[in-house]
Amino acid sequence: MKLLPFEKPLEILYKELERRKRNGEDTLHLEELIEKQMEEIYKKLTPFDTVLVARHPDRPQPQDYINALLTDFTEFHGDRVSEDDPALIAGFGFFKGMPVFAMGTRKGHNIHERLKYHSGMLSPSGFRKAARLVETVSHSFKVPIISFVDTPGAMVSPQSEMSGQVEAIYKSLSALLNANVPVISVITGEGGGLGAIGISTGDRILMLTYSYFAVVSPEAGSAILFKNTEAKSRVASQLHLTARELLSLNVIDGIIEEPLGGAQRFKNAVIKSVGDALQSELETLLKEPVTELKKRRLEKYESMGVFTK
Amino acid sequence: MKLLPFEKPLEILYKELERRKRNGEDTLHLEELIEKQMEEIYKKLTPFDTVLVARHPDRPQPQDYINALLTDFTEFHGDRVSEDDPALIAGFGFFKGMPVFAMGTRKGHNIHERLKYHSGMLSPSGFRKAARLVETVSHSFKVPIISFVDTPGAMVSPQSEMSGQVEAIYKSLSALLNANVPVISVITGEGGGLGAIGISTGDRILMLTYSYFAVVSPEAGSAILFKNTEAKSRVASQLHLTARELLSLNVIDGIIEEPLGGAQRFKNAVIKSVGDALQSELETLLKEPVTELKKRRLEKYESMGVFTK
Amino acid sequence: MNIFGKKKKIVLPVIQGDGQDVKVRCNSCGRLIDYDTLKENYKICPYCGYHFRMSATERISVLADKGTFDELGEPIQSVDVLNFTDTVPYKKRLADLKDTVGLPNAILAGSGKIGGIQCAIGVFAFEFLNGTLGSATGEKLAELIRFAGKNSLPLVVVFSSAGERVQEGIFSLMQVAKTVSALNAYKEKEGSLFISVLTNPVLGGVASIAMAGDVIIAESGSYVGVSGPRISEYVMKRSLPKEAQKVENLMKRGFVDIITDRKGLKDTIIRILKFQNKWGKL
Amino acid sequence: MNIFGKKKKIVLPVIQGDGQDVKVRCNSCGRLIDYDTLKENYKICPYCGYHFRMSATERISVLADKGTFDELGEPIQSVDVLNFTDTVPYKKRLADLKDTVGLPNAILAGSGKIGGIQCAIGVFAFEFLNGTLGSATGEKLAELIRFAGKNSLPLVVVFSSAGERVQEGIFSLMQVAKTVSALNAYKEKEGSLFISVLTNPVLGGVASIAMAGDVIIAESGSYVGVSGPRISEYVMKRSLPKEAQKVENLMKRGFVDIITDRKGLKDTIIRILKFQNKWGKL
Ligand SMILES: [Zn+2]
Ligand SMILES: [Zn+2]
Repeated sequence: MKLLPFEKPLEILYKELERRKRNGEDTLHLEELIEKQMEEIYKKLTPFDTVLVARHPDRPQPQDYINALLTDFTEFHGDRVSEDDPALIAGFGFFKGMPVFAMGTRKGHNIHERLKYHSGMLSPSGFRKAARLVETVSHSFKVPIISFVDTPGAMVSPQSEMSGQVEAIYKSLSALLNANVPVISVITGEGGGLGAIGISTGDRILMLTYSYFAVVSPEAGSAILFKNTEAKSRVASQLHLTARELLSLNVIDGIIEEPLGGAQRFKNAVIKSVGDALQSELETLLKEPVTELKKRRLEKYESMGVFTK
Repeated sequence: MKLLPFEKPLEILYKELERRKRNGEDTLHLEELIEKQMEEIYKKLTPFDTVLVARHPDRPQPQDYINALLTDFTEFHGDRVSEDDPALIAGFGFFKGMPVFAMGTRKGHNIHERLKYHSGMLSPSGFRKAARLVETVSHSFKVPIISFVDTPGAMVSPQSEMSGQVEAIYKSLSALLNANVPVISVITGEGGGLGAIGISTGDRILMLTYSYFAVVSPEAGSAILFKNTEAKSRVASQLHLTARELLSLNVIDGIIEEPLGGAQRFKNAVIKSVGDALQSELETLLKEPVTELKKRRLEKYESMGVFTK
Repeated sequence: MNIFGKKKKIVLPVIQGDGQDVKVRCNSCGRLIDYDTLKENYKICPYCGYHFRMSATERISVLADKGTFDELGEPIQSVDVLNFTDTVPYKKRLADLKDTVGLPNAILAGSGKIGGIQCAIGVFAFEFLNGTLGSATGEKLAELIRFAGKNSLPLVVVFSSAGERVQEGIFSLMQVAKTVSALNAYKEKEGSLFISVLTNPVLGGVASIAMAGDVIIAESGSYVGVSGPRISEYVMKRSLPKEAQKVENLMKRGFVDIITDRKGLKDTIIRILKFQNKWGKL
Repeated sequence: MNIFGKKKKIVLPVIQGDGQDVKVRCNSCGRLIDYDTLKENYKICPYCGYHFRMSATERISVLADKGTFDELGEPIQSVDVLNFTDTVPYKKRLADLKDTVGLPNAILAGSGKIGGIQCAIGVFAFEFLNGTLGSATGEKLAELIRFAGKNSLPLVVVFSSAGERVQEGIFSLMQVAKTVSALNAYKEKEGSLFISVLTNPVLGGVASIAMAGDVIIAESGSYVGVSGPRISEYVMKRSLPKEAQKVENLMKRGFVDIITDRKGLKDTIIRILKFQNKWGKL
């Protein structure tokens, strides 16, 4: 497992643990020590540290949640105009026996996958696929929508600009706001800017403990404000991008707790927690008539923001 | 003026007319003779001859009607996903003072224009532009739609197939059927197959005397049925593709008469006739509530066809 | 666009073996296949996976739950309205087809269950003039669509067609408008679900109708597009590379939701039907 | 994405001449232009056609019929909700702007006539933090959209913005959802008409909002896209060719209805408004 910079103190302990295991020595005490140390570290994470955890390549990614939580998952393809964006996985499956539509950014756990999926950055065809399917779900399938988000942001390239990236984001965002079904999104890792809001807008936004959701990445924010990326840590703190801060700002609706150490170390436990959270939210949302749900969804977004008269 | 094969008898007369004009000789009698001869020829046109007239490069084309009949015409561009197809001209203008939306195939009067506009064959982006604008007109502008059709058919190329030609035709056809405004189409020259129906479906289909409207061009029909194009004339007759035949089959709603000799010889007169016909149809259509209009439009199409139980 | 004269490809190349054995030769790998084996194998060549064409009744028998398919309404017969003659009078073609194919037009339409779920089901009959869209076929398809709407049923149509039927001229073309109009009305209803299944080939206006699917499933290796090779060659003055119409490529270009081989088709459709919540409700 | 520090490009490079003459140097051709001439010429360089940036009030004065523009509702002030400090505290930036620009946020919104037709009119103020989308700006835009819907008015918005406002963090991003939600409601109404005007530049979420236009008009030579050059360079690790965001190219790609220079803008908008039949009627 790749250790993050702030996890450095664990390196020597992990090595010792490996040595003892190799030699068949007792490891119980050492494991306890490691756990304690890890808890100490994770209790003191800065916002920028959290960003680094959110980006850890071994964290479960949307496709992992979809595969683990849904049965009979069937992927649907294409935007019906130009392309099938592999960076967006989208389709139907049964969640605890109930049909649902699920979509999520494919990020990739290794360099090969990351190249193939553009590290989870959607192209216009990805947002258009989302928009098309959300409309079909809303009109024809009438099942809840679950969106798993882990993206550094929307794709930026000459090709994506010329193919109408800003327009495609509008389409996807608009379709989600208009959906006549419950929409839950879970930010499992990175929630970067327009790329994230384009596919995460719904009745409930949940975040994992070590995910982030921000108008820009700390590096991009630093680039904008300071013309270099060195202030990224400071910007990360000022952006209020952690789940806890965003919950206290009433921007998100709930936090799915990760154990200290992060989802990259406790994959199955975290996937289970996400499943439990989704089930509980769905039960609540399904009690309400969809018209009421939609009305409150729109009210929520129309009331977002802080200003004075 | 390019003479069509069956106009050959006129050639010598035209030459003599030119000579006399050059020499300042009297031409009155000769002109009368030419007119008579032309009337004789045009009274006996076969369906395939009519196809040839419909294709005459000097006939007024949709862009000519739009420019002549509309004031303040303002072209709108683009399908909002990929391209602006120059083969479809589309926009708003005032027709006899009333705002209308007009679209039409650009065919081109010379080889340079024909290449640029694909001889009036729409690409998927053309049909998508039509669909998008028809929806915008129907929802936002609430003005009548006038569609001028002169196309040998929809574009067929590897590029157009891969860009979803059949899907785009569906979109355009569907949008016209759904339009909450009056829709009149005028087939001014060629009305070829899917390419024509994709943009001509509406409350009224009018045809010029020397236009045609067919499931396939006579040549393509011959290729399909006889594996060569030599039976084109025979197929043209069997297809019942002339305005008069189609009116008697109740497929179209009216004929705009061209003088014997064709629109290529009487441009201004024919353009005026088209304007008069449009005005009269519009006056009728605008008297009815749009819901009633649309209901009857759908009934008309849902009752098309001949079969027995 | 219908392509006659290609009968060899449509009708199975049957080779009579010794006694009652019937064997057919695979169009793709050339091996001899026992006909019963082939039929049990969804008419997929057991050696190379080539998908033989299926008749409409064969399609229904593998798609609808056993004994559940009921044909819809009265039979509607094609008519030679234009008095058309190509190499053979159209009237004679129709009369012959009545005897050989036993269908009144190029679609089999009715209600039936798929995986226990009641559906409106339509299947194009390629064996009837290459599945081309005559007035009777268009009317029957429109009737099916209206039936689906009236009874709040999912609509499943298996397409295979060479496109418009030239012998019915403009009336064939008008069937495209007719069915799209019926589809518009169907699609306006909350909870309507049109599952479009593309098999080899779907061309012309029928392909446009098929692309209206809320969900588009394609049988692997099928070709879908504006027109078949001969007509493309005429229009383009050069041949259209087949790749451009292959569903595997159309999926990359965003036009197909799911590709499956024939064996997986029914299960895929059942799953999609089960993904739907009860009609109009949540 | 807002790009500070580029003030030179935003504020006119004013050169004080002898006496009361004021001259400015053209950003493009470098020639000296009499300021009064420039103003009368829609701030277009009379020598090379370069479009100088206009302030929101200048925009209103050339867009709305004289004396018809009424600002909408109470002024809404931006707030430093995240206690943000970049090179300067955000609080101080806001206080300074109140003095220098005289606007409470980055949009001027109200009702007014254009060519005699009553409209809901919004104009982004690039001079206010590069027209970035803070909470107050988003709320004012949403208020305008709701006002247009309630009063059945066409909605005309002139966009110029560097995108989201980083100093308001997630609240800035949420304004995109807020305004799109308001636009969805507006667009549901029969006869609603949103005319979106793109001027140089429109970036980020504001560009997404702008692309919701039923009609999209662009001022020639403008740039529209996801992010400005600096941020693109950071994300892509290489520069984004400016051509990719040029409206002339975006029109070829199908995303812009009409391109006009600034002088033709008002006439174009008037024509479009007149092309509309009376709201909701035919
Ligand atoms: Zn084989
Ligand atoms: Zn200059």
